[in-house]
Amino acid sequence: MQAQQKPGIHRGVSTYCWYPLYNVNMDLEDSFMIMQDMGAHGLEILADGIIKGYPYPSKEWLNKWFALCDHYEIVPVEYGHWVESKLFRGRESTVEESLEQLIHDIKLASYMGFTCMRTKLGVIDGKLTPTLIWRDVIRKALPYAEKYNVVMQPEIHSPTRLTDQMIMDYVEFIEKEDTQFFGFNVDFGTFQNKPTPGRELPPGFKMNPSLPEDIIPLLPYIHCCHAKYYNMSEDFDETTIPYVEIINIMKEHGWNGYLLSEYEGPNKESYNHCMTQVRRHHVMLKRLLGE
Amino acid sequence: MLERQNIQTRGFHNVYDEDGNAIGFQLCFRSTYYKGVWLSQVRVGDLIVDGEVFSREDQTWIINDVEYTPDEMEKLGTIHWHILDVATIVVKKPGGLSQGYHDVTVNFGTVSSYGPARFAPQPKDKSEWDKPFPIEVFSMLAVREYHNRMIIV
Amino acid sequence: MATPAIKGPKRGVSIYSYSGEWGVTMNLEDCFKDIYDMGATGVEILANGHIDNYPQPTNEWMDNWFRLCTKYNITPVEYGHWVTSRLYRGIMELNTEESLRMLKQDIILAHRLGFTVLRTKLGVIDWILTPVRNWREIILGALDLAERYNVCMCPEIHQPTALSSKMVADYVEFIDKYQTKNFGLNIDFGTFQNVWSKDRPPIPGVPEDGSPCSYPHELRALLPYIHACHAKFNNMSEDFQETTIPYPEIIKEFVDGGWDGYFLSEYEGPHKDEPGFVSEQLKRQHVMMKRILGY
Amino acid sequence: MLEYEGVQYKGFRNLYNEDGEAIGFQVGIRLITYRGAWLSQFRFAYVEVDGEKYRADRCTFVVSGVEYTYEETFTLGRVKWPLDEAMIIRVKKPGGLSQGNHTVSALYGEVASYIPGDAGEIDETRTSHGHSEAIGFTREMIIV
Repeated sequence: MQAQQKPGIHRGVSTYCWYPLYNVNMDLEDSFMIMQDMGAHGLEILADGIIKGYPYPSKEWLNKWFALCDHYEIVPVEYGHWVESKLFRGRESTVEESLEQLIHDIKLASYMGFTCMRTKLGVIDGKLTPTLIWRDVIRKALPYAEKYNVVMQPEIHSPTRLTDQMIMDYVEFIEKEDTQFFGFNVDFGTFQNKPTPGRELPPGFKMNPSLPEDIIPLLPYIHCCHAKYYNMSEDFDETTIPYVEIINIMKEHGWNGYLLSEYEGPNKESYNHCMTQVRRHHVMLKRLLGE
Repeated sequence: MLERQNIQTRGFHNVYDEDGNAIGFQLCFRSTYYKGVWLSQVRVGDLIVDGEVFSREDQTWIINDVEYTPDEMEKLGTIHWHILDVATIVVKKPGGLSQGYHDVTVNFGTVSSYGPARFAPQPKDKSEWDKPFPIEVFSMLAVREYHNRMIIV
Repeated sequence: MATPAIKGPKRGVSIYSYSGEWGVTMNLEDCFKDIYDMGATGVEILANGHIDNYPQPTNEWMDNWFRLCTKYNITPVEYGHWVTSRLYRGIMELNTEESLRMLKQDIILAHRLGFTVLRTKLGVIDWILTPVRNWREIILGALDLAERYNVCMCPEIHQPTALSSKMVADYVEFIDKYQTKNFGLNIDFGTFQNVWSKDRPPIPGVPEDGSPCSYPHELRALLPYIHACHAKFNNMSEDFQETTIPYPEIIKEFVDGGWDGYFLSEYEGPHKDEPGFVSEQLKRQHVMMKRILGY
Repeated sequence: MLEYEGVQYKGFRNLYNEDGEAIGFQVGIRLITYRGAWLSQFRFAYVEVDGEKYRADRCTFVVSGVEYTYEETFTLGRVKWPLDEAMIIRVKKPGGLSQGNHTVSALYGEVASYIPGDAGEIDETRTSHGHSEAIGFTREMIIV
């Protein structure tokens, strides 16, 4: 599709934006209609919640998926999935058990047309340190990711900052393995420097969020981002995250990829609120990107 | 699925020709009545955006993937507009609508054979009540929802 | 639980009650689940509202219909449809041939879906709901087909129409004259409404002194002609009373008269599009009816 | 379709044996989140009706038409409770619930590996559990 081939920054949406309303007030086609309305072609799904019969969708469902993507000009960008480490009571999943989940998702993501995966690893502490076997799991999955041409990406998510040791560990791993099939998804919540109305900032973030320029050395490893938003004002401004600086830096450095809207503000149970917020967000992005 | 109100926020966008020029806009509209109607019972009125009036001649309605002019619809007594089928109203407007908020009003009516009181103003003169009513008896409903909340991206 | 074969008034629900949620927060299976929760066993659908792709439903839709009826133990009771008299601009009463085309189409479809009663809505010509002048020709022309497919066409006797009105007398006379089992009456309990909001505007045909259009005792003579009822209700209180319609008296007439058939709940009060509101009202109404009927 | 709330009204009714005797009741619950749960990650504390708690030993759990005991779910790491499906909890209670109003709540959740914390049973002293928002977990409902 045209939108996919042009280099530059493209707009997309994560189905996360409307999760409590999904299956209540809307379905897959409805989310595609909204994206078409906004000219936002890139899509992230949360595989488990969106794929009917996950992890084994029927042929009928997959046919419907392809037909809808085609009709609404949707570019499958990121496939959100989880490697469950706490699957069974009393013990952590083994490398083999983790790989079994991961490889199946790689194949399914690739078949459905996705090029990136948001690979959520299990964590072992409150700082979100990944499970100790992560290197082993990812290394063994790399040949599959390469064969099926999808990039595995942990999400860098608040309270993790772009300057944390965890990021250094990931970069070191990528360099050592010399791979293009492992990278990051940066969630813009890491740049949040003003509180969402009615909420506190996460601990530690009052003084020291990630700075927009922290993203510069990481750009080569980033294949798509969660364009997190908490509060879009009536005049199309995100009031908690320094979007102007972030987007300008990404543009200046010639980053290519998709920004996937992810709403994490209040009133998620209100359909009209969520729909107004996402449209405002895309008016802002369109202006910042010069579309 | 359907959004609760008549005017759906889903499906509101500009429409373009093959060269990428905006030639108009579309919006989706559903009947919130409890039964469907035959196309010949639909009466299309003005569609108003931010005070600009688009008459029925400027509109086409797409129902079940088939596009009709309002005149064509009035002749079709065997095609049913089901209440779960959202109509797409396509409006001619060179350049399309501008980015930002829009205040949209759809005027439409449906003719009913069995319950005029729901569709037309009831005569105040009670002696009219047992006299045959005029043939075209129905009310044009002005549906205006989400004032200032319909956003073109 | 297996439904005992009850002879007498049985409880059912018209999908009309769910209009405000239909397609937004509820589909057909959701309605059937809700009805099953109430222990109600009959359903009315409105063909023009609830059959996908009406008047030509797909085989898939039909299969699903029967699957749902079996799964939730629901008997298709009444099929609501319309003989649309003002179908074309400028025409007051559709001619008899075209009216019959519509009516016959619905008789066949109703039969295919398992229904035995049709709520046959005729077009009206004035504010007090006088039916189109060619109603006798239309009904007469369809009687053979209705007999062949074993369905009974029933106009709905609906407020402001009174049980003692000429309209009802005309229908009864027609039934007696042709000795037919395929034309009858659906009584909507709104005709018994005897409590009104204080600032009610005048409704054409409804007595202005606040008295009801009809009284329960007037049912007695009509029972043989009645094939289904709309158990209309406007407001169920928290302690399971309908506050505007005298249900105990009405139901007593049906029970004492040995009437056999379905009461189909029709909610006509406010808040229809508030998720869960109607369901709550229906459950209250069915608690009331279950207490009065004893089942 | 699903209702927005965690506790579903649809499906709430008494259960009967072949002789027509009420042997309990059932109620549906849904996950208000963005993914389903592997059954081995399902955590259940109780269904509470009018102040009486019914714990796992009196309940069975129906997912996609198949009924499980709570213990059976522990090892089912490859069976999904789909996001778009209400789980039906069947509760043993001879005589069933009485006709009329009931206050019904449920405390349940799912383990998420990417969220800190142990994978033990639900801490009943906390108002929210798992990462589901504590919304709609109590409803007033009628048995007919």
